[in-house]
Amino acid sequence: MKKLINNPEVVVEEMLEGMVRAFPQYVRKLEGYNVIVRADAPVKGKVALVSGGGSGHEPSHAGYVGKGMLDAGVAGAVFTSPTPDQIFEAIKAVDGGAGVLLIIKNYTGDVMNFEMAGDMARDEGIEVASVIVNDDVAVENSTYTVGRRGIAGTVFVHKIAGAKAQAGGTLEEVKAVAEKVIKNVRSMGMALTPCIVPAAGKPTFTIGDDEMEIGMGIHGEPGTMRTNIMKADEIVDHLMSKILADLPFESGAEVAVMVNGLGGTPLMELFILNRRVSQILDEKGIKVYRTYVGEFMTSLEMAGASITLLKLDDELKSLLDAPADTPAFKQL
Amino acid sequence: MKKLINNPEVVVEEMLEGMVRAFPQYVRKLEGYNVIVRADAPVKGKVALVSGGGSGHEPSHAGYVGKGMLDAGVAGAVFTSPTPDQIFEAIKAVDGGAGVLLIIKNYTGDVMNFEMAGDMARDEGIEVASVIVNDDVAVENSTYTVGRRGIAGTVFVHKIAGAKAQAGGTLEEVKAVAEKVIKNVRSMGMALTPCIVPAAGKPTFTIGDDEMEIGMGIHGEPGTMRTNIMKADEIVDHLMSKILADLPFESGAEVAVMVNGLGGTPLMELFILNRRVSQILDEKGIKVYRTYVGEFMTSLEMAGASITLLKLDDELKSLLDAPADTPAFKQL
Amino acid sequence: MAVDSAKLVEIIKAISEKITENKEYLTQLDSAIGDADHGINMSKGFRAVVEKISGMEGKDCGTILKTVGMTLISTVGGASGPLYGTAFMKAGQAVTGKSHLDFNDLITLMEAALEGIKYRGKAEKGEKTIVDALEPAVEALKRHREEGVEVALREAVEEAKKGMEYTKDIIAKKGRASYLGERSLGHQDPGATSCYIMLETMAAQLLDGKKS
Amino acid sequence: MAVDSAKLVEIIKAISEKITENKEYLTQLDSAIGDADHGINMSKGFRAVVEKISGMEGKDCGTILKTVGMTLISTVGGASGPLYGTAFMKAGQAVTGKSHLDFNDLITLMEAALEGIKYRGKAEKGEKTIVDALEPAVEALKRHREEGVEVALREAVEEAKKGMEYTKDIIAKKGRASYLGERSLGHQDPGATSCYIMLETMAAQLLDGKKS
Ligand SMILES: Nc1ncnc2c1ncn2[C@@H]1O[C@H](COP(=O)(O)OP(=O)(O)O)[C@@H](O)[C@H]1O
Ligand SMILES: Nc1ncnc2c1ncn2[C@@H]1O[C@H](COP(=O)(O)OP(=O)(O)O)[C@@H](O)[C@H]1O
Ligand SMILES: [Mg+2]
Ligand SMILES: [Mg+2]
Ligand SMILES: [Mg+2]
Ligand SMILES: [Mg+2]
Repeated sequence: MKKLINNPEVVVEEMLEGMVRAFPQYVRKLEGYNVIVRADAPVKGKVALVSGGGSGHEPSHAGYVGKGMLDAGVAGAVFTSPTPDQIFEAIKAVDGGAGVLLIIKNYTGDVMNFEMAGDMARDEGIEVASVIVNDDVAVENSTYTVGRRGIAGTVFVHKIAGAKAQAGGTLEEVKAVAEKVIKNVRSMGMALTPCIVPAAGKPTFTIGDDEMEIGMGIHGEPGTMRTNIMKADEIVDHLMSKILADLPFESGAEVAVMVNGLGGTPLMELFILNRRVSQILDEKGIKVYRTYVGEFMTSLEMAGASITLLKLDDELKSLLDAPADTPAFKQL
Repeated sequence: MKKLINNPEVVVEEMLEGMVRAFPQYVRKLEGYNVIVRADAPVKGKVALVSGGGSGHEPSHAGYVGKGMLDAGVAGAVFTSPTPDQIFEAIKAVDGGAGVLLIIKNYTGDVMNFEMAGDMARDEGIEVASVIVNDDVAVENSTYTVGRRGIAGTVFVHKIAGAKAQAGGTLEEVKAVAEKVIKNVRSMGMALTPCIVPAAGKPTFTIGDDEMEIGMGIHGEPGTMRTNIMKADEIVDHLMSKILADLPFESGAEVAVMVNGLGGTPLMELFILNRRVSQILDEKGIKVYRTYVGEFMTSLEMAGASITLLKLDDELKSLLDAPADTPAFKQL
Repeated sequence: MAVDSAKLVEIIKAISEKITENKEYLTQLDSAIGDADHGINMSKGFRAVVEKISGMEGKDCGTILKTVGMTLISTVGGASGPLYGTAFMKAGQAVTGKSHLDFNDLITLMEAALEGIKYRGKAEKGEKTIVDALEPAVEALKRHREEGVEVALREAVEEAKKGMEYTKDIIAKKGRASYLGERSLGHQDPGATSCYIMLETMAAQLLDGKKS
Repeated sequence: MAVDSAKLVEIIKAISEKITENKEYLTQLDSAIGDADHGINMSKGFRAVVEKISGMEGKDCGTILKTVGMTLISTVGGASGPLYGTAFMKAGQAVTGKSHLDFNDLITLMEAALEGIKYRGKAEKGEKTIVDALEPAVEALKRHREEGVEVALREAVEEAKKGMEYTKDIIAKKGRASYLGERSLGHQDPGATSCYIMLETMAAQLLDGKKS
């Protein structure tokens, strides 16, 4: 296991310390909890946004804590949802009297832990609402299952709901726009290599030198299909066909694009992917309003990428355009 | 070779196309050349900044093209300095009448190609100055050699000289402040894994599962020392001892810190490194003015990191604080 | 059968030991259809539990079980933390104030545990979860109530084992493995396995106790 | 010896072929002390050169050599592009307008090439660069001028080879390998090697020509 760490048992704590030491102008840590909050939390009268999940997806979610996005990011153990008490502390620390929105990725563990925390906060009289992000089209939706996973599309929820809250939206309004994003965002990913959870010390799966995994999640969980490695354009064609068909995204639509690296894939390759994404959208008559290329929702050092499309209307466009100032997401 | 590419021969061209398609509000490409310039180039009356080098260091340098930083980034083949004609085209495209500063990393190839381009531009009556960045303390400085390499510290030159130019500085003033940065910036890096140049198809070096390379460059060139893998804190201790001693950085100084990932190392680990960097600076009585953690000057998918310290004075602080708006470096 | 607080603490410690023994195995099962952490999660949780309940031998059984539940909830995270945590919490609530547990209490608390897991996770039998091991066990306890604790426990463990093995033949409908669809077939569910291990350890402890 | 434009083009094509044959070898040498691209750089450059000079048989030798230089400069990049590019440019300038080259012209253009490389790269002999192969060769050509082209070329190739091999025993002071310090010892310089290959190919072509 080749990692720049000291002790697998405390990677999350040491990471958070390193983060707070890097960005004291943006964030602070709640003493005794793995919770990062805005340096100026609680912001009085503003709806507060709390997200989080397992660690290993950096800069998600603590990297998005700041003006125009989240008020708190709760960091669980690597790839493990945080516990309710941690989330509860976050809620208490950021509630500015206007209520708190929990942005939850759709994993059984995350949903249960966040909902328990929400119940605890409601018991204390804090107004709490929640939304569940499920943008991953790799997973077939069926009434018999728990539905889709939440992956990189979550960052668009943070951005847009964050802008709405910053602009003074009520809890109901912020929740409504978050749900609009969730309804209109679709993602799918793939991986070339596994990653190693520090505490486990070995790869989350094994894969041949000429193979790739399609529909990969962000926790090293197997994808929906394993195939021989394909060219970048073929990979994009496949992912885009699933994504486009799902909403569906149709000619005349305007979208925001996110090409997200999973951790081990260099920016050069992400741009090569975006080239094809953009070509396909051109061919389909779908207009690209904004593009984000980089690492937004990672899976430790896994090589691979995901593509996210968000269908925009005027409200979403103006909220997407709003400035944001956080350690990992800045927009002027 | 597990890469998200189509054809090793055209990775640079496809990457640049993907980049321009992602960020048309920021940049455009010079037809027929691997040169990225500001969308609004040339900016009349502003000193123009041109940098570049081999590709594979993304987001360097084209990612820093935009308001408050570079006017052009010239992309050579992977790890190979661009040719003089490409650089010459960049100079012509961005010259706004106030002269052009070339920011060159100290590699024999880069220096020769940029200087030849500078001569070509001067022949056409364009005022051209240049600075050579050599921040890598891993390499012993000696009058008999070509001196030190330029690595991640180059990004601070882009930021600060870019701010000076944006503020209306003359070519002489912009060059002077770039040289002040160069005089006050020191870096050193290490690597856990090699990377694969697409056209070569195999790793730039071989290294044992329990080994790391210290003083690694950003082109897969061997470092100064190979040792058994160490804990993150020990690695930082070693790099910092070299960096601190070199300038030297002394108690009472104020610094900007950059913890730079080489491409394959996840953000989590970079934060763990920054924790120790910041602790050491605290112990030494050196004040951290700003910290940057992320991927700024990479080496394809190499796992590893570099640490950069820049000693600040009031002028450098105010230029560092100035806003910047580029695809890969934004500051509000 | 009569279990006092000291014995209860002993049983929980035994469960903790067994879970830790099986840490690698549970994690390996989770790596096939999940995210390779179930053993890590569970052993982390029970390490904290053992620390918390050491010295609680004086408390009533309800309090001890609730402490186990709260500790699991606040240390494990993921899916198994809230699920097992809620199970122990509900079990504890079902026997609040009792300094001793008899066989009927055992059935009561096991029913409450099952109910807690189903409430929290909204899973039914046949969805490849903890419920597939736990529900048949609780049903067996009830079915064999009249035959006494020994028979009932042996049957319960037997049924839990069958339920656990049956998870190999079904597609996951809940939890992380559900994202795999058909690819979850052929793999045994980690949660059902940890549940079987816990039940088996408890039974062994109780039956040992009986003979002595 | 009398080389016309057609023969000059032929020689350059032969050099291109040899460089391409040695692409892997040169790259491997560069991987030990550089960035593993010298063979790639050189073969890319000479592929472009061959395309550019095909059909230039009618032009004078100076123009052909300058075209080679310009093409290397504008296609190779890195260190070797400007260095070899400048060498060919200077060589071409030294024989501007000539439709044929005799032995004295050869010496003149080789001197100019060496001067060009030294001007561009600021390296001296003994710094583990191209100069270590080229300078001894040019000196040998001059030293053996009176003995005729055949002897002089054989001596020049011999000296270039020795110079190339000597680069194993010295520490790099210029170029990327200089960053390695002592660790550059024991490795043969890629640029000196490509230079030897080019000289040897040229000599073989000229001596072949002589016999025919
Ligand atoms: N809704 C549910 N009801 C009951 N058990 C569940 C449910 N969802 C998941 N599980 C159980 O949780 C186990 C996984 O636990 P664990 O690996 O610790 O959590 P996570 O999936 O968050 O990583 C699964 O094997 C399954 O038995
Ligand atoms: N200053 C110099 N003078 C002469 N030759 C040099 C100089 N610097 C480098 N070289 C030669 O260039 C060779 C490396 O060329 P190449 O690998 O193509 O370029 P780069 O080092 O930019 O990757 C070295 O082996 C050396 O012989
Ligand atoms: Mg988990
Ligand atoms: Mg090179
Ligand atoms: Mg799991
Ligand atoms: Mg080289």
